[in-house]
Amino acid sequence: MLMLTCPNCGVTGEESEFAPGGEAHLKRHGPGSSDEEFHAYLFAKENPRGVHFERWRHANGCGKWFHAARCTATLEVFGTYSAQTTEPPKDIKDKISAKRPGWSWREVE
Amino acid sequence: MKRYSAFAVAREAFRYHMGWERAWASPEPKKKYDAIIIGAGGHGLATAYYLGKNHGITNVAILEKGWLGGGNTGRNTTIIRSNYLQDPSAAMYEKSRSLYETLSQDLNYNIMFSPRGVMMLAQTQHEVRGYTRTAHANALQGVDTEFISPERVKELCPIMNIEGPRYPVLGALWQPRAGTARHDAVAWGLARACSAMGMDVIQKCEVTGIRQEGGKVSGVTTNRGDIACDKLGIVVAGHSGQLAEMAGFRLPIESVALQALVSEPIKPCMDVVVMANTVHGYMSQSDKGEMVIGGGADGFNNYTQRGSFHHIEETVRALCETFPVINRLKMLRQWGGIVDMTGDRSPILSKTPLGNCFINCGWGTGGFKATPGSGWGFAELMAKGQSPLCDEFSLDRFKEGRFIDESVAAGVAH
Amino acid sequence: MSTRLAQGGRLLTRGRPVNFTFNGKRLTGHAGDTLASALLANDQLMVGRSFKYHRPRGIVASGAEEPNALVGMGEGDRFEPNQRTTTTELHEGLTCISQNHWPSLEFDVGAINAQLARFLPAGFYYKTFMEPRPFWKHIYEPFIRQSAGLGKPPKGADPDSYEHFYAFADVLVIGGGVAGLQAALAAGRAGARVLVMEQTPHWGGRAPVDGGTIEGKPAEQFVTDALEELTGMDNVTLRSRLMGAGVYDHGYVLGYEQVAEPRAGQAGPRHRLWRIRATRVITATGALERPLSFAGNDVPGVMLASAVRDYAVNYAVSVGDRTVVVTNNDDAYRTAITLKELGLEVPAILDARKGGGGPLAERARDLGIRVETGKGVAKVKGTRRVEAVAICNQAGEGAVLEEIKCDAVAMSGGWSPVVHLFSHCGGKLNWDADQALFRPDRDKGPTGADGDVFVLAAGAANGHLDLAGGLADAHRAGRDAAREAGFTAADATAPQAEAPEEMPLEPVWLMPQGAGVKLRMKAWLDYQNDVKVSDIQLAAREGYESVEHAKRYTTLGMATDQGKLSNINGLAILSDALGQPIPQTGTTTFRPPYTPISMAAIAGQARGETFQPVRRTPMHDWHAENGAYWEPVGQWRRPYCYLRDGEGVQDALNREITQTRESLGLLDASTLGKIVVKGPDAGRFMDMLYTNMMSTLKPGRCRYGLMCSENGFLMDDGVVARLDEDTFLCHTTTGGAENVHGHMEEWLQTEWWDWQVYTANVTEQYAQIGVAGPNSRKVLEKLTDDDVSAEALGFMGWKPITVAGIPARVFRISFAGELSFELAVPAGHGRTLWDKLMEAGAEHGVMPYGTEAMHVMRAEKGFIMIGDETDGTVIPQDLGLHWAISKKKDDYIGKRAQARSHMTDPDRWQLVGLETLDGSVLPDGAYATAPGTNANGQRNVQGRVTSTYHSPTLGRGIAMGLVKHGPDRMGEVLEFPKVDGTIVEAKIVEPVFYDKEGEKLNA
Amino acid sequence: MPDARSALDGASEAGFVKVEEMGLQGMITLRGDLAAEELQAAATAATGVDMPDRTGIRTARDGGNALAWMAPDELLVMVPYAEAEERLAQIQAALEGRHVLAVNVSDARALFRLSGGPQVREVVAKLCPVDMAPAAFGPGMFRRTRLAQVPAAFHMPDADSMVIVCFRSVAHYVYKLLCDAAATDSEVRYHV
Repeated sequence: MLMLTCPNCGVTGEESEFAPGGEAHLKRHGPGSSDEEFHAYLFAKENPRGVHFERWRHANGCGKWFHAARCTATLEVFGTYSAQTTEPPKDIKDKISAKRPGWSWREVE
Repeated sequence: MKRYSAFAVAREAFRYHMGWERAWASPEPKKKYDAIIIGAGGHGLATAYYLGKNHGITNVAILEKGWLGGGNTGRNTTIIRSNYLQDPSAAMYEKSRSLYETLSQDLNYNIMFSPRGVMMLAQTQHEVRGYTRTAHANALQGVDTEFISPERVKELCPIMNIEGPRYPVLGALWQPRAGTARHDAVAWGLARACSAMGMDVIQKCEVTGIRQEGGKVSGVTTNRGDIACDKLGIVVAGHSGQLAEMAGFRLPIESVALQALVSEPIKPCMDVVVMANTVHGYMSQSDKGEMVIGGGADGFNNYTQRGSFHHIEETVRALCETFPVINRLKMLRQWGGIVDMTGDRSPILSKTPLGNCFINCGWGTGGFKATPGSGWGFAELMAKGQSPLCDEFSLDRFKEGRFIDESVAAGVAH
Repeated sequence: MSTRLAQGGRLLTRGRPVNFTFNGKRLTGHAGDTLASALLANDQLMVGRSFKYHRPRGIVASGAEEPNALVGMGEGDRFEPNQRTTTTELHEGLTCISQNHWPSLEFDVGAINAQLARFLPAGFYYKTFMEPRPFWKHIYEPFIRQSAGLGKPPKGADPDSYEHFYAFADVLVIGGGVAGLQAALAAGRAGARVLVMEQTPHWGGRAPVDGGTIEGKPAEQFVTDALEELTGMDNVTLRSRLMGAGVYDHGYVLGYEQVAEPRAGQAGPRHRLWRIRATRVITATGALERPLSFAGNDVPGVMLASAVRDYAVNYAVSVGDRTVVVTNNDDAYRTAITLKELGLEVPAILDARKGGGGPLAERARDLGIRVETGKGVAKVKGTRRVEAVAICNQAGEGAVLEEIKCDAVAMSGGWSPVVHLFSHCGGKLNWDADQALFRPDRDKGPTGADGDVFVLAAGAANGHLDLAGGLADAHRAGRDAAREAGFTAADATAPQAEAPEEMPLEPVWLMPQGAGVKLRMKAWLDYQNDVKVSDIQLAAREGYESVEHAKRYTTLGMATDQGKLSNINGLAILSDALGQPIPQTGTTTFRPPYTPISMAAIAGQARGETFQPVRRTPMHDWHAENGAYWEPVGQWRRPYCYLRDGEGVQDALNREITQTRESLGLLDASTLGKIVVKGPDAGRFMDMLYTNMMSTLKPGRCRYGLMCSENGFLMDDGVVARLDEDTFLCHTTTGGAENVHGHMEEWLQTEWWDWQVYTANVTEQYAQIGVAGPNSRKVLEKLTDDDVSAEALGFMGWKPITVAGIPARVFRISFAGELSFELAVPAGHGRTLWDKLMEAGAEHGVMPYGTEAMHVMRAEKGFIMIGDETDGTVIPQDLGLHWAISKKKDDYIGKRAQARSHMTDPDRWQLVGLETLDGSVLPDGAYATAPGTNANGQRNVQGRVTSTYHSPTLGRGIAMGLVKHGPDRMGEVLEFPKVDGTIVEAKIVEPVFYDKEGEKLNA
Repeated sequence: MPDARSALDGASEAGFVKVEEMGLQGMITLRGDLAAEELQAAATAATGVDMPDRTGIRTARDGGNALAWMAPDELLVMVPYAEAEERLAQIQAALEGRHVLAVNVSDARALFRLSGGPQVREVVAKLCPVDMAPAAFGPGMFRRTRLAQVPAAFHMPDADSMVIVCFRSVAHYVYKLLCDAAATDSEVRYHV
C-alpha cells in the first residue's frame, strides 16, 4: 500500500486516495501517425523492472493529475512532480541517478 | 520412469518408501538443444511435454531461474473453466479443459482435476444479459454451459446468500465440467513426464541474454554458460518484458501484482467454484478444506509479488456478503504474484520479430486454466510455425486493432 | 495427571470461578485463565485429532504458535471453528468442542488412517487415485475432502459488529515484552509518537516467567515501572490484545484487536482492524521454542518446555505429576527448576549435549534432579497420553538404555526468533550458526517509500535471546527508530540486566542422531498436518529439493499455525538430506497474517447496508414506496419497472410503455451525468472529446454526441446543450458520469494543459425528470407560465423556465421517441417537482416508467444504448452513426485508432434491425450462424443480437443486432440457434420500428 | 418557491458522539486562477472571509459563510443556502470576462456534523485514511479524502466538532457509517 505525495495540494496520502494512470511522458500520436507510432503510443509500454515514470490522479482528493518516479522492484518513490511536463525535472533525475547508479533518462526520440 | 499406482505405494510401504526414484532428473545443461524453453512453469513445461508427445521433439531443455513451478503456477487459485465469450479464447480454454480431464492418466501423476463445476454469478440485469450471450456463444463453440436460475444456484451452493440486499443473485452461468486442479502437481507431473522423455529440466539456471545470428535466435546465455538452440520459446509470466528486451523487442504488456488468500481449513461446505464479478471476488474450497479466494489486481506496475491490502479488503467484504458463513472464518495466508496484462487482457502466443523465437505470455489473471491447452498450441506453433489455437493470439493484433476482448461479457475477471 | 496447583498463578484471579463446557462436559476455570490452561487444569490433555492420521493431539504450546489445540467455539450464528485455545481468554459460559473426529474425540473412525500411516506417506495422493478416472470426482475426492478439513463450517450470518481504525505513528513497537517496552521507552523519551501493540492481555512477555533481574530488580518490577513511565507519556500509547498481523509496503502495518467478546456479554465491536502507518516499525516479537524430533513427540503430554513453565507459573497448572525434560540447551533447565520448586517431580533431565549445561544445570542438580548428558528420547510410550519415555544415547541409533515412567515430557530444541513481521515485506534473514537460528539482517530489512529500511528487529526477535543482550538491543532499536524518524534520542544507556549464564546450544534436528526409519516415521515435525521427519526425507529423495517443493509436497508448515514450530526443524532435516548447509537451502517466504485474522474484521463495517454505497436520487424513497423493482446501474439503483399488486414484470413493462406512448409517463433521469465545460477553448475541446462537431452548436440548442476512447471504441453518449457562448452542458450515461468527467480532466491536465477550459461535474446538483408522451406539453403547461410550445421550444432546444415555482432548465430531448421534456431542477426540489408532476398528470393517467420501459421504447425507435449495442469492442461506424462523426475535423479522441486495418475492415458487423418471422422475441445474446466451422471446430457465426424485447406498441418481438454486411442484406433471413439448439429465424430490417419519420418527437 | 429539502431531512443519532445531518448549505464551485486578485476579491466579498491557505478553510463566525480550498484552481464558496443564486450572480458579475467557472452546487452535497468532544476525531479515523492526531489535523484545515468507499471532505469548526461533506446521493450510506462508527461502546481512545 503505497504512500504518495500529491504535488498539487501537498497532501501525503495512502494509495487508496489515488488512482494510477499508467506510463507518463507518452507522446500522443493522432491522425497522420504511422501504425507503428500509434501502436507504440497506446500499447508498447516500458514496463521496466526498476525506475518507472507514471501518472497518478489524486482522485479522492484535489482531483489533479501528477507524475511519480517510482521503482517497480522496490516500490521506492523518488519523487512526484507536475503532470504538465514532457520529461522529469532535473532534481528528480539527479536523485534517481544518485540512488540507481548507471541509470539514465530514456533517449529522446 | 517407474509407474505410480496404489500398488506401487503399497509395495514401497513395505520398504519404508526407500525405493522411490527421483520424480525428475537434475542434469547439467548440454551444449545444444533442438529447442529451449525458458521458464519451467506450467506453460513452459506443458509446451515441452507436447513438443515431445505430439511432435517428437525431445532434445529439449527447460530452463528455470528458480525452482520449477515457482512462479504463478504455484500462486494461483487453481480454477479451470472455458466459458469464454470470444471464439479464440473459448477454443484455447476448452482445449485446455478437455486435456485436464485426462491429464492425471496421461502423466501418471494425480493432478487432482476436480470437475466440480464453476458458476459465474449474474447480480445485475446487465450481467444476466452478458452471460446469456456467453451461453449462446458457448453452445456454438462446443463449450458446455448453461444459464441457471437463482434457485438452482442455491441448490448447488447452499452457503450462498442469493438474496443479498445489495446485489441479489439473478442467475449464473454454469459450467458443470469446469473445476479445479492441484496447481503444484500440474508442474510436477509435467516435469516428471518431460524428464522421462529425456528432456532436461534445469533449475537455478537464469537466462541473461539471448543470442542471435542473421535475424534468428542461436542460443541463450545463462548463469550456467551458453547454450545453443534451433528454436526458443519464452514462457516466463511476470518477466516477459525483460526477456523480450533481451530478444530485442517490446511487448504490449504491463506487469502488476495480483493477490489471493486462503482461509483456515474447514470441513467441506462448498462443492462448486463461485465467481462473483459484480462484487469482485471468487471462492472455492480446496481438498484440504481451505476456502481459496482470489482478489483484485493493482493498477500500477509492480514486480514485488506483494499487493496492496485494500484489494484484499474489497474481495473479502464481497465474499462475506455473498457467503455469510465465512465472516467467522479466518484468513490464514495471503500472497501475491506478478501477472502480465496485455492491451486487451488476452494472451500472446506468437512468433516474434526474432526468427525462430516464440513467445507465450500475457495470460494476466487466468493462466493456470490454460496450462495444457497453451502448451499444446504453443508446441504446435514452435514445431510447425502455425497453430489454429494460437493464430488469433498474435503480437500483430494490437497494431491492427484486432483485439480479443473478454471483458465485454459484463466485466469478467479471469 | 494434569491439574491445578493449590497456590500461585500470576495471571489468575483466584476466587472468581469461570464455568465453561468442552464437548458438553461442564468444567470450571479461574478468571485470567486461557482456555488451554483451564482445559489442562481439568486434566483435559487430549483436545483434538490431527489432520491426516487423526492422531490424538494435546496442547503443545502456551501461545500463538500452538498447532494442535484448536476447537470449535460458540453456538449458533456465533459458532467459530479452529479457535486457538492457547490464545483464547476464558469467559463465563464459553462452550467449545474438539475437532476433526467422528463420532467422538475418544473414539474416532478416522484414526484408522494412523494404522495405515505407512501406506500414506507424503504425497501419496499424487501417485494414486488415478484409476478408474471417474472415481476421482465421485469417490476418492469426496472421501479425501471429508477426512481433511479441520473444524466444522460456521452456520449463519455473523450477528456481531466489526470495524476499522486508521492510526499513524512515528515508531510502532510490535510486542509488549521487556524488549518492546524498553524500545518504547527509548523512542518515547526521544519524543517520538509511539504505539506499542501487544497481542496478549498481558505486558512483559516471557521475562516474568523466566526470571532474571533488571537494574537489580525482578523482571516483573521492571515491567511495572516501564508501564508506569510509558503511561505517563502523552506521546506513547499502549494497546494490549492488539496483534501485529502483517507488515506491508511503505510502513503499512495491520493490527488485529480483540475488542469485545459478545458471547461473553461484552458490548462493542468484536474485532477492530487497525491500519497503521508508521515511519519506523520495531518488531520486538520475541522467539518461539522449537520442539525436538523424536519418536512419539506428538503424544498428548509432550509439550514445549517453556509452555510447561508458563502453565505452572502463570496459571498454576501442572501438566504432569512426573515431567521428564529433554533439551539441547540451558533454558529448558528453568522448567525443571520451576517444577521442582513447586514440589512436582522431575525424574530426569535429558540433555542431548555431551557437555551438558551451565549454572542452571548446576542449580537443577542442587535441587536433586537427575541430569543425563548426551542422552535423548528414543521413544515416547503411550497413545492418548504419555506413559513413559525410553531414553537412549543421542549419538546412537536409539538403543533403549532405560525407560522412565512419567506423564509429561517438556522438550526444547532451542529458540527461533519471530521474524515473520520483519520478513512479510521483503526483509532478509541471516543464519546464525552459533545459535542455530535465522535472524533479521539489519541492512536488508524492508524498505519504505524513501528507500530506507523501516523495520528494525529488537531483542529476542533479533536473535538476542539473553535478557541483558535483548534489553540492550531493544534500547538501541528504540533510539535508532526515533532518530530515523527525526527525533533526538536522550543520552541514556540501556538498563543492566542479569540472568544466569547459559552454555551454547547444540543443534539437534533428530533424536537420536542416527534414528532409523521406523523412529523417523514417528518423529513429527508438523503436528497439525502430520508431517514427519521421514516425509521430508522422502521429498528430498524424490527430487523435491527446493524448500518450497518440499513444503508443498509434504504440506509442512501449511497448517493453521503456518509452521511456527515446524519450519526450522523441517528445513534442517531437508538440508541434512540434501547434504548442504541450512542457509543454502534457505527459508520459505513468510506471509501475512502472523496468526489468522477473522474475515469479518477484514470486511469491517462494510456489510449489509454499508457493504457498498447505494446512490440514491432525490426521488428514491418515492420509488421504493411505489413498487420499484430495482436495477443496479453503477452504484445507483434505478427502478427497472414499478410493480403494482399482482403484476408480473412483463405486465408492468407493457403498462408503462403503453401509457407513455398513449398519454404520459415520467422517468427519473437524475442519474444521468451532467458536466459543465466552460472556457474560451471549450468549443475546441468539445470537438476533440466528441466525434461530432460540437463547436458549431448554438446556445439554446442541444446535440446528441458520441464519445470514444483513444483506442477508438465507443465509450459514452449523450445530449450536449450549449448554455452560452463558452459553456456546454454534457449529459452522460448513468454509469459514465465519473468516468467521463475523469476522462475530460485527464486530457485537460495531461495533454492540453495550455487550453483554457474548466469542467465541473454537477450531476448531483440536479434532479432530472423526463416527462414523455403526447400529453407531456399539456401537463407541463399546467405547471409553468413560460412558453413551452413547439414554436418557443422546438425539438433539441432548451430554455430556462420556472416550473411549479422552481427554477428549471427544460430540454426538448427524447429517448422514448415521444413528445418529451426533460426538466432539471436543484436536487432539493426534485421530490417536490416529481409530486407536482404526478398530481398534475393524474388527469392523463400519469405513471412513472422504469429503465426497462425506457430501453424498449428507445429500441422501438432504433436508438442505440451504451452497454447493449456497445460492449467495448464496437466503434461508432459499426452502428450506422456516420452522421455523428464529423468528416471536417482533423482529429478527435479515437480518430486515429479507427483508421487501423481491422477498424476499417468492410467485414465488420454492422447494426441492423431484426424481426423474427413468427413474431417471437429473439433470445438475448443469440448469434446468427453461418455455414461450416472454423479451424478450431467452432460453428461459424455472422452476427449477434444486441437488444431484444417484446414491443407492446407493435405487439411483437423486435431486436437490434450486429450482422456482417448487415445494411446491405435487408430482407435476408438469418438463423439464430437457441441454447437448446432449436432455431429462431429472423429477417434483417431497418433498425427503426416506430415513428420512422419522427413526427411524434417533433410534435 | 417551495422549500428545498436536504438529503436526510436533518436526521440525527447519538452515540459516543452525536451525528446529525446539517440541512442545506449554499455552495458555489469557483474555478479559476486562485492567485488572481479579482478572483480573491470576488470570493472574499461573497463570504466576508479571507482567502484560505492551501488545503485550508476560513469560516465566518456565524458558520454560514466560508471559503474552502479544494484544488489549486478551485474554491468552495459557502454561503447561506437561500442566498446562493444571488452570491453566484455577484461573483459572475465581478469576474465577467475572466476565464473562471462558477456554478451553484448547493444541492449536490450533504453535510454532517459530529459533536460532543475531541473524540469526534476517532469517528473520522475509523473511516478515513487520515492522521487525526491533534498535531496533524485541527481547525482551519480542510481535508478531501476517501470516507470508506466514497469521496468526502471534512474540517473542524472547533476542537470538539467535525463537519463532513459528501455527495448527496450517498448521504444515507455516509450517515449509516458515521452512526456505526460513533456507536456507544466503540470508543477507541487512541487520540483522546
